[in-house]
Amino acid sequence: MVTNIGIVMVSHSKDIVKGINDLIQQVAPNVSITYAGGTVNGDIGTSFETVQQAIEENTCHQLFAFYDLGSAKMNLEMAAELSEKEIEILDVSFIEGVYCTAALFEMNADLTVVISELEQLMVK
Amino acid sequence: MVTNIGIVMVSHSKDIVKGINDLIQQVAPNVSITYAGGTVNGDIGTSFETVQQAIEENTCHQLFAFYDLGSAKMNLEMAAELSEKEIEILDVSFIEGVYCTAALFEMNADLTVVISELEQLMVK
Amino acid sequence: MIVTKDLTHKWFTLFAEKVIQEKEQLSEYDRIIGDGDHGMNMARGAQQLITLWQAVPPVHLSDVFKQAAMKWISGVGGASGPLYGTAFLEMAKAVGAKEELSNDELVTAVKAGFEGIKKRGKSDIGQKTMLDLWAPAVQDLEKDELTMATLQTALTKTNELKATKGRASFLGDRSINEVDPGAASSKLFFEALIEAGEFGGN
Amino acid sequence: MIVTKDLTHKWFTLFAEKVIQEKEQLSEYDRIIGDGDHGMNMARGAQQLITLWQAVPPVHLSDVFKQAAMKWISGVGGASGPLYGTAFLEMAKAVGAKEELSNDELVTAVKAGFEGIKKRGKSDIGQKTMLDLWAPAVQDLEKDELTMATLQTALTKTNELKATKGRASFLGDRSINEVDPGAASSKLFFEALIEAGEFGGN
Ligand SMILES: Nc1ncnc2c1ncn2[C@@H]1O[C@H](COP(=O)(O)OP(=O)(O)O)[C@@H](O)[C@H]1O
Ligand SMILES: Nc1ncnc2c1ncn2[C@@H]1O[C@H](COP(=O)(O)OP(=O)(O)O)[C@@H](O)[C@H]1O
Ligand SMILES: [Mg+2]
Ligand SMILES: [Mg+2]
Ligand SMILES: [Mg+2]
Ligand SMILES: [Mg+2]
Repeated sequence: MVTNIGIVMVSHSKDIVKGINDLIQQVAPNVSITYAGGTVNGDIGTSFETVQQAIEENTCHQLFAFYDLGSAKMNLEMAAELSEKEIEILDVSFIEGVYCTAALFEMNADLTVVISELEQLMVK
Repeated sequence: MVTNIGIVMVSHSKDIVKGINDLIQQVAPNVSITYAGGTVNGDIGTSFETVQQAIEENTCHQLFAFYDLGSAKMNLEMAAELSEKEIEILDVSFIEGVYCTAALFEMNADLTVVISELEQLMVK
Repeated sequence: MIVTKDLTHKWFTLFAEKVIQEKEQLSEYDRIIGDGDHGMNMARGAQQLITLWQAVPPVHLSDVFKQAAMKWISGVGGASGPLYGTAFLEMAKAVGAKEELSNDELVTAVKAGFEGIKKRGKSDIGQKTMLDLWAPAVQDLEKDELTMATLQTALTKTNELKATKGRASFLGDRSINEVDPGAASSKLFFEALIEAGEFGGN
Repeated sequence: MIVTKDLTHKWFTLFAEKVIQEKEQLSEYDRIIGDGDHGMNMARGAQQLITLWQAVPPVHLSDVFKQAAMKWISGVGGASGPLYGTAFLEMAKAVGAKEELSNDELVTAVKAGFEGIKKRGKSDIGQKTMLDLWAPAVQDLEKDELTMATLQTALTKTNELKATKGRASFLGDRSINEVDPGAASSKLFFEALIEAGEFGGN
């Protein structure tokens, strides 16, 4: 059984999140993962709307959210405030944090384990 | 003036490195950045040959090298051993480490500054 | 000074026009200590706001703030989007249903915007951000004035700071003596208020 | 036992065939504690090696190791590529220009491979990796023997370990009682040696 917590990724680049998604689909095919990357036009940047969409499209009510740079976090926070969902924004290294979380969620690991692993990846 | 140290990125995904490159071109257009991502067929994985190519194609002799997951590091190390170039492989968080290094190299910051910043991003 | 919907509309329209006019310069500042997109980001929001108001001008005083907030939040793909967006939203909330603001009420609104940026950015004055323009502007407004000299001095002082928030913080000491793009665009915001309003009166 | 080029060629050919045959199973193990590609990765190198040798069989004893090393290093897109690649390369170096190996020389070569994996992986036995198959195999070979029982026991013991290297280490305790895919493929490597050689003789 897989955890009922989903993963949301927000990046400045559509390619970065697509690539991370490809990477973690291999280790966590059963985890609900959604993402937003780039501006609405596909340029480098973030867009509040696509972040909101990634949050709402995720099939889970509880979400762990990851971002690459600070301005992505601000959009995440705004979207989180406006959403009904329970969203935890994690200030961990982006790729490594998502990868580790996805692998552990797939295994339905204890939340305390996931959190203690993530604590070691706090770099922001 | 920009530093004479180049940046090499190695990822399991061609999209991840393309996206990071787009992101850092904005902050470091004058730094020599090369990258390898995915297997030769474009699948998820790393390829020794493309890593070697990224190293040799970089116009700098001295390189800071970054990777996403451990197996990318092994290919990097092998390629580094076989290369004439001076290559420093950094066990830092991937996107954040590359971003910070590129921004500082663009500014021709002191190497000691770059290294002390990177020390705070050691997560591997 | 009495702040009406028309004055506020003029204020934000002037701001948007200034941003579009200074787009290149703002991006150039950002090229030095950031990623070079601040002008483009801000001009995107500004253009959308102007386009909206050409079609449908704001009806109520709070519409000006709300509509600007929406355009910045959804149209601007950088840190400045959520930051200005939150500021304008907090200003709209402070204004509420009022159709006119006394000077005190204007101060309250601008302060709410300032607090919104702090909250959204987890930042404070002294970190070489837009906040370092907002704080002296609030101080001036509290005395029912706002001068170009204050804004110019604030920007000069901000230049001397070391960035510890946002992208520029990656540069550490290297950010000293460079212009913070967000401070520069906030200067335009308060210049627009000076031009739209009349200070020193009552 | 005397290890000739032909025996070694047979050993590596059997290994490659076994890998291709067990491809699905190896990936299945990896699906549980890794990313599910170990069989595919290994089979890629194996297939390239077989194809090469169908066209041009190895001439010298060291060619077997060298050519296998090259295929693993360049053909296998996972951690197992540089790891087995380095092992085979170190074995080639240990063999040098020799065209026959005594048992002692075989032990030296396999040990060199083992050390190569340790160096490349910055790893050691007890971390639930391929090394936990290589170490008992070396111990057996030192007594001029190598049995299926040893390999089976080694794999069983490896299952009980907690992964602390490679991808599986992300799982911590969850990796316990799962099969490490690299240990499983290394079991095939030594099974192939058993089948190709004759142990207990001299
Ligand atoms: N945490 C923060 N608090 C306050 N202001 C900030 C913060 N982060 C960035 N800024 C402001 O935003 C400006 C950069 O905006 P912009 O270039 O549009 O965004 P980005 O950095 O995402 O490209 C900075 O010059 C600074 O004034
Ligand atoms: N640092 C290491 N030292 C020794 N063996 C390792 C190390 N990292 C991984 N391995 C071995 O490699 C195997 C995984 O190989 P593979 O799936 O092909 O690579 P990847 O993990 O890159 O997908 C593991 O089962 C383990 O036996
Ligand atoms: Mg910018
Ligand atoms: Mg930007
Ligand atoms: Mg694998
Ligand atoms: Mg893999």
